[in-house]
Amino acid sequence: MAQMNMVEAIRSALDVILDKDPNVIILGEDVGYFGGVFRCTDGLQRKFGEHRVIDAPIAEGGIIGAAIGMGINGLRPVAEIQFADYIYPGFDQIVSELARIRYRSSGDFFSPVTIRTPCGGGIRGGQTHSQSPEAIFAHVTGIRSVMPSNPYDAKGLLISAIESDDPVIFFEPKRIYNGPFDGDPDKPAVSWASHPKGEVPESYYTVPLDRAEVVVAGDELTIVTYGTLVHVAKAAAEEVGVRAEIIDVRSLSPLDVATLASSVNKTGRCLIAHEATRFAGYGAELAARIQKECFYSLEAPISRIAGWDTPYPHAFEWQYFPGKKRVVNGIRKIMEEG
Amino acid sequence: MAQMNMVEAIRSALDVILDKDPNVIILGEDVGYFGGVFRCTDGLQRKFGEHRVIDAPIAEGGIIGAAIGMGINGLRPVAEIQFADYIYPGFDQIVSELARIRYRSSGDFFSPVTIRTPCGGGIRGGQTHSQSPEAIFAHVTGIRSVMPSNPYDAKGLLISAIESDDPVIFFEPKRIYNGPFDGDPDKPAVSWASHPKGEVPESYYTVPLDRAEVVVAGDELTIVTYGTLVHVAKAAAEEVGVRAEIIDVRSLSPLDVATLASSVNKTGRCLIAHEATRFAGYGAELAARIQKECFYSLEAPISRIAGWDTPYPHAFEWQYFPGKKRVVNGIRKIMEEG
Amino acid sequence: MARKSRLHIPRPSARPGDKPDFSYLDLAPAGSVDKPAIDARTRDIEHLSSGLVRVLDDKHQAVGPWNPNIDAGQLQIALRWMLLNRIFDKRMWQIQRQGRISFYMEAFGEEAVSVGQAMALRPGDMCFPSYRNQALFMYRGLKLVDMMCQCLSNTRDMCKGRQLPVMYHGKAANIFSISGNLSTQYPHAVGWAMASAIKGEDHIAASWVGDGSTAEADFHHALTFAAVYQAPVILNIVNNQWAISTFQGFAGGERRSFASRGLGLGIPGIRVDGNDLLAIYAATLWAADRARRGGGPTLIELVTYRAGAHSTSDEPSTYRPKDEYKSFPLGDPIDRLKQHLISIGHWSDARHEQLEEELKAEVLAAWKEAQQYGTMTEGPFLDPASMFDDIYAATPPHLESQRRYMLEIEGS
Amino acid sequence: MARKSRLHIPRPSARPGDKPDFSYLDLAPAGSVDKPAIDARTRDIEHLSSGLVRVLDDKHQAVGPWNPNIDAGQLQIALRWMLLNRIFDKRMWQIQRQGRISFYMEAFGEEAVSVGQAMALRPGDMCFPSYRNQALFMYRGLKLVDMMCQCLSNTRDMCKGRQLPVMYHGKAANIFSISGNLSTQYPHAVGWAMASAIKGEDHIAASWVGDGSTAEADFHHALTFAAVYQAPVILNIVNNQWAISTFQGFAGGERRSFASRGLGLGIPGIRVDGNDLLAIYAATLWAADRARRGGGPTLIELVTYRAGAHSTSDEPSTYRPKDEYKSFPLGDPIDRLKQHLISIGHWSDARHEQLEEELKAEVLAAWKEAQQYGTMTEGPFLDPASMFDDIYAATPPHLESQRRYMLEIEGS
Ligand SMILES: Cc1ncc(C[n+]2csc(CCOP(=O)(O)OP(=O)(O)O)c2C)c(N)n1
Ligand SMILES: Cc1ncc(C[n+]2csc(CCOP(=O)(O)OP(=O)(O)O)c2C)c(N)n1
Ligand SMILES: [Mg+2]
Ligand SMILES: [Mg+2]
Repeated sequence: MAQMNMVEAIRSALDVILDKDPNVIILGEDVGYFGGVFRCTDGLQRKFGEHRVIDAPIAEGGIIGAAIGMGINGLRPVAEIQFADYIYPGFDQIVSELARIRYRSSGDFFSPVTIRTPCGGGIRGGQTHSQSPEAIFAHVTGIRSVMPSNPYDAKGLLISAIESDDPVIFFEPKRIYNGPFDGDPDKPAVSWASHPKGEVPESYYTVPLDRAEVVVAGDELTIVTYGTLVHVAKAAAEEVGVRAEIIDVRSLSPLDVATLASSVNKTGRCLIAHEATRFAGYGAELAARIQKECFYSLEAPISRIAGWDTPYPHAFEWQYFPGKKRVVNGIRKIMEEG
Repeated sequence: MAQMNMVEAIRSALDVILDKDPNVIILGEDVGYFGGVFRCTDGLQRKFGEHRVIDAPIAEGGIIGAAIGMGINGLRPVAEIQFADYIYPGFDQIVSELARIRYRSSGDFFSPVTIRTPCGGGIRGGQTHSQSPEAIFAHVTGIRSVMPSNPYDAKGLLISAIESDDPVIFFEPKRIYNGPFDGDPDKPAVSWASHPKGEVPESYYTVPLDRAEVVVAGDELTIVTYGTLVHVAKAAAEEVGVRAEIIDVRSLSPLDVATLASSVNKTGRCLIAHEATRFAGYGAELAARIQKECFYSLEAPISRIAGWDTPYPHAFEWQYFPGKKRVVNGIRKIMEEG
Repeated sequence: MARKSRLHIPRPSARPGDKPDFSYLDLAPAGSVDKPAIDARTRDIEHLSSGLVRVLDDKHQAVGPWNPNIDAGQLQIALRWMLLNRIFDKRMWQIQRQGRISFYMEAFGEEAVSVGQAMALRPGDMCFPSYRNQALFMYRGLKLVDMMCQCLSNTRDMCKGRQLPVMYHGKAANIFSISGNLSTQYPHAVGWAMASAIKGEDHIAASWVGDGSTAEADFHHALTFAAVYQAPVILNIVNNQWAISTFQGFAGGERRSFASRGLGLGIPGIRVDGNDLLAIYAATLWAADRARRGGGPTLIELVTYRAGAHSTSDEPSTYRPKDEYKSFPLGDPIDRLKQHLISIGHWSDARHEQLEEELKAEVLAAWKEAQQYGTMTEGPFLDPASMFDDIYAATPPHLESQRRYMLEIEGS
Repeated sequence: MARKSRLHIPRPSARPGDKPDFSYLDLAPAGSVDKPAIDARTRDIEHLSSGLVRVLDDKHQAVGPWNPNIDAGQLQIALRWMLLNRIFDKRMWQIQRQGRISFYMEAFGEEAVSVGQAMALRPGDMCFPSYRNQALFMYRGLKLVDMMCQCLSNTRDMCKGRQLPVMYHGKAANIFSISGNLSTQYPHAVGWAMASAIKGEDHIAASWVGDGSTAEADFHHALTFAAVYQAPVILNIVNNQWAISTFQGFAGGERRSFASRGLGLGIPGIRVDGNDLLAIYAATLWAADRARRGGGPTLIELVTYRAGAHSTSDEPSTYRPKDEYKSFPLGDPIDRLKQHLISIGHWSDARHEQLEEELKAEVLAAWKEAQQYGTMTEGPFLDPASMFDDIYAATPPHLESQRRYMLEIEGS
């Protein structure tokens, strides 16, 4: 086992799979010689050659379109979109093609593309380097959406994603690339070395694509969350001193409803937390589904803590980010209700 | 007052506004000489000239991008996207530009583009001419999303949309262009002449962009719906014989929460119905919000009736479409619960 | 507005009621364009994009450097496929008019494109077609009955009822699934070709879009990626002058040929008489050789005319002169090949008529068989439960439960 | 894989440690390109896209038909703006390194582009810039202090703290708001120009993208719409050889010039020495006249070099030779104009130094003032409640209630 941060874990996953399967290739802006603006592909072109780790023109639609064609020809492309904010030029190829090829050809054709993309704010990126657009992908049937919250899961889920014959959008919460983050920007940075999931095997392993994980067991409240907010939720629950069960959804679509429902049926209270904007966000599906499954166990309305329904402002990053204060407040309110 | 179907009402809205405001122009594929594949712009180029009703290259991204530029230069462009299924190539311009210009320039610039696009199935269009992608637009802050369910609203809402300084995505449920449709494809077609909202003033009027409408008053159950499903819900409620309050959301974003909440607080039961796929669909936001607002009044879990989480199959249109049977079933179940 | 608009609005040369006018088309006599070596530098062959490669002259003789010298037997086969395409289309159109399929699109007037290009490609080459390439499927071995079953969405539909009619695919035939979304197949072809090159194989890819579709983003993506990586791909633009109701000027065709769209990226373009089977075959073979030997992509513009309606939902007489196609200076592709074969003594009107009868019978027989697998109104029907398959490699729980619920409801 | 990949992968001429090699750049002596009439037919001026319009020769003399014969006073002013741009950039870069702004992007080596083009446009013409056009804003009257306040996201920030540093806009200056998303401004410029034509006005639009950004879909959309409607627009490609870590070959620049990208649509292209202020001015004026008189769009490629890092987040020595820019054959734009002015007797090293000192003082004064309106750590601060404004024309109830809740939480 080694200590890895999320960037290293992702790089290790790519390294392992490039080595294992000669059909895996990487395609993206600055991913080759340079190794990616977040260094996730650093060294891979040197190791596997410029025909397997390929620098691409700046055209997200073209990257995804070409990757689809490669997939149809037997390769297993991993496309990097430099920021999730820049995935929209490829939206048509994802929705109209990638997600539909297997269906419309009755399984005769498919293209197992994985799209990796860093998402989320907290790095002073302003409104065009901070978005979390997972909800709009979760609504698209035929693709999987995944977002890990730690190095161990990142590597295992990414290998599963690449090996899956389904297309996967793999969101990487960039705020926690280098360390878990509890939502307080004034605290000194914490490294993954201090976190059990910073222990990552160097070799091949997988984490299943359709299982949420109970990261903290509890019985007074269920907090359903994913990505950076997993860490914020933990800190907030500790601060309040509530015995919260914290669930990391991990695979946003398809969703592991059973794990969520059994927890909420046990605790009777449910708080949902994510960084994306709230209105018609992914938390809406979680709330809608959980109230349906757990109606008779619920002692209080399900609450959502989310980014405000505004763009992500450069100056007000920490007022925008649903940090510990907001989650603490949400927990207190929900514990008082009912 | 005149009898109009929805196509005529939309055309009348465009006619009135082209006449009233010289800055309004129409841009889209086949909208000019030909008058649009659904005839919504028929005759308008003849009347207003080819410099105001403009045929466009087949590039949805270009149409929206150019419309934005026109809007910045003081025009009030109405862009037509031939089918909502083909709006995705323009998604980046909508999300990254249209929705953000006012915000990022602190109000110094804005572009009041209205994007009209026919959505929904039921016309044997198969998986690429039947989609209802409203949820992904509702999630995007900075734009309004609207979907009328009848000719009167269509005209009044469209004029409001065009006059609004906010960008608006205006979804037109094409199954009800020619008549209300209760979800039973075997029944003879019904025309708008038989419907009170088929009465449409020929001159200028508006319907506000932020008000849901109670289309049927009731006290046993609230059905929250929009578009084609408004008519299906009415028929289903009649068939079951339940005193349902039926609410046509109309303006999906921003949402008129008060109208919904006060109804559900009164009835204690809520069924949500839409044609789009369910998972992370617009109904999720409705359910999440209503359970929060009305938790203590709810006697049964909120249910969603929606399109299956599949593409819209050509052969199984009527098994896919959430028709009367499914809504009836949903009503019966929800009335038995609690 | 106070002042007069100065915006340029493209106008077609003729509208309903006007006399057709094709004077805007740059023509050139057969044999007038040279045929460069396949390793010629792009800069030296730019003129191919503004000329017009033609082999069949006005007297139906095959002339000039692009004459592929195919033997008559092969030409008869080509004629047969083109004729089959046309007869198939006419029948399916009729069937749609009778309400027995929901929709149809024909290749009327453009049959030489798919047939000529199919002949020039190898079976291992991968095709990414548009919706007017039905003859590609026929040539590559799809059975008529299977194509009809697709249009019927019946129990033998290769698409299991999921796609509109004509949205075929052929896994064994190496033809990709047709999309309802214009141009999306273009970057797929480039990506496929890139993969072929990465694997060190010598298969190439080919794709087709219409003139109107060149305005879409994916056209640009495909050209850019093809140029950057010198992908072994043939990118075809079928310029049939119309995109539903808008003429090719609305796709930017008023000033330069579509074949020249890639020049700025260093992609050679060839403008070809799209109703001349011999020219199409020769140009495609040239581009295929070039790609196979590492010479990179070629853009081919096929100048033709959409003689029919855009689709069964369209009525072209509302936006263009009714019989405009009869004035099209490049004639009819079937007629031209027929006259050529007659002129070289390998065909006759009688044999043509006989072939027509044979093909009609073949199509009719296929139609009879197809109906046995179900029609829109008569069984056997596809199982609606299959609607939930093939969305993911394995059907996830939420779709299984929706399937169960659907069956329950439908059964009730 | 068994066989060897045959895919072409573009390779820059030099990597770290290698000797810089610009032999790939097609150069041409100053004065060697003719200057056609503005109403010349596109077909007759295609050669402008592969030549290189240069006015300043190796001896710093202004020569040839494109010599705009600007008087020395104006050139001194141009030099002043370029120098201001560079000094401003250096200062802001330093300030970012000190952690006092979050991010910065400089125009180092490309200053002639914005200044030369700004000079050739009229105030009523609308600009749609990229993030390296800061001198456009300066030239059109934005105050340095306001630009700095934007970078500081402080109480006087024109963007109210919403945008990354350098994402300026200028309503009164007729400069559109910069987007983080590459190329999206290109179709806006075309649409704006179309509207100008529709209104019968003679204002034109101009937009800028980098070499790398030409691969994006919006580049294609813009060119297509500009060509179809003959929009009065100047579309500029600033080819500074690099797009973050990838050289211009990854945007398809290995075979043809970027200026030739529009030829296939009939859009004339001019390839211009991007470090030659006089050539830039002359070419832009030519294109502007052409557009204003109804001649339609022009594509201008400005051949220059990104002498600095991509942004403060970048370290170019990891992917290209460290001092590559010193070998760039077109030199440094400021130095070249300076030498020209000296050679014609209207400038001196002493005056240059003096100007530098003046501008440094001006920038420093602006920085001192800017900080008074707040920094990242010191107040006064913008009111976070303003975060909910300007999303819609009027703030809707759900945002008002989120605003209230935010204030409550932040106050707690
Ligand atoms: C993305 C997208 N936009 C619009 C349409 C609607 N549409 C279908 S065919 C067509 C015209 C295409 O014209 P062209 O490319 O010239 O092909 P042709 O029909 O002439 O073969 C249009 C606009 C579509 N299918 N997909
Ligand atoms: C749509 C989009 N994709 C990717 C990026 C990330 N990005 C920012 S600048 C840049 C390079 C642009 O290069 P070029 O167009 O040559 O402009 P230059 O920086 O050289 O001026 C990239 C890839 C982005 N901002 N937007
Ligand atoms: Mg066409
Ligand atoms: Mg660049």
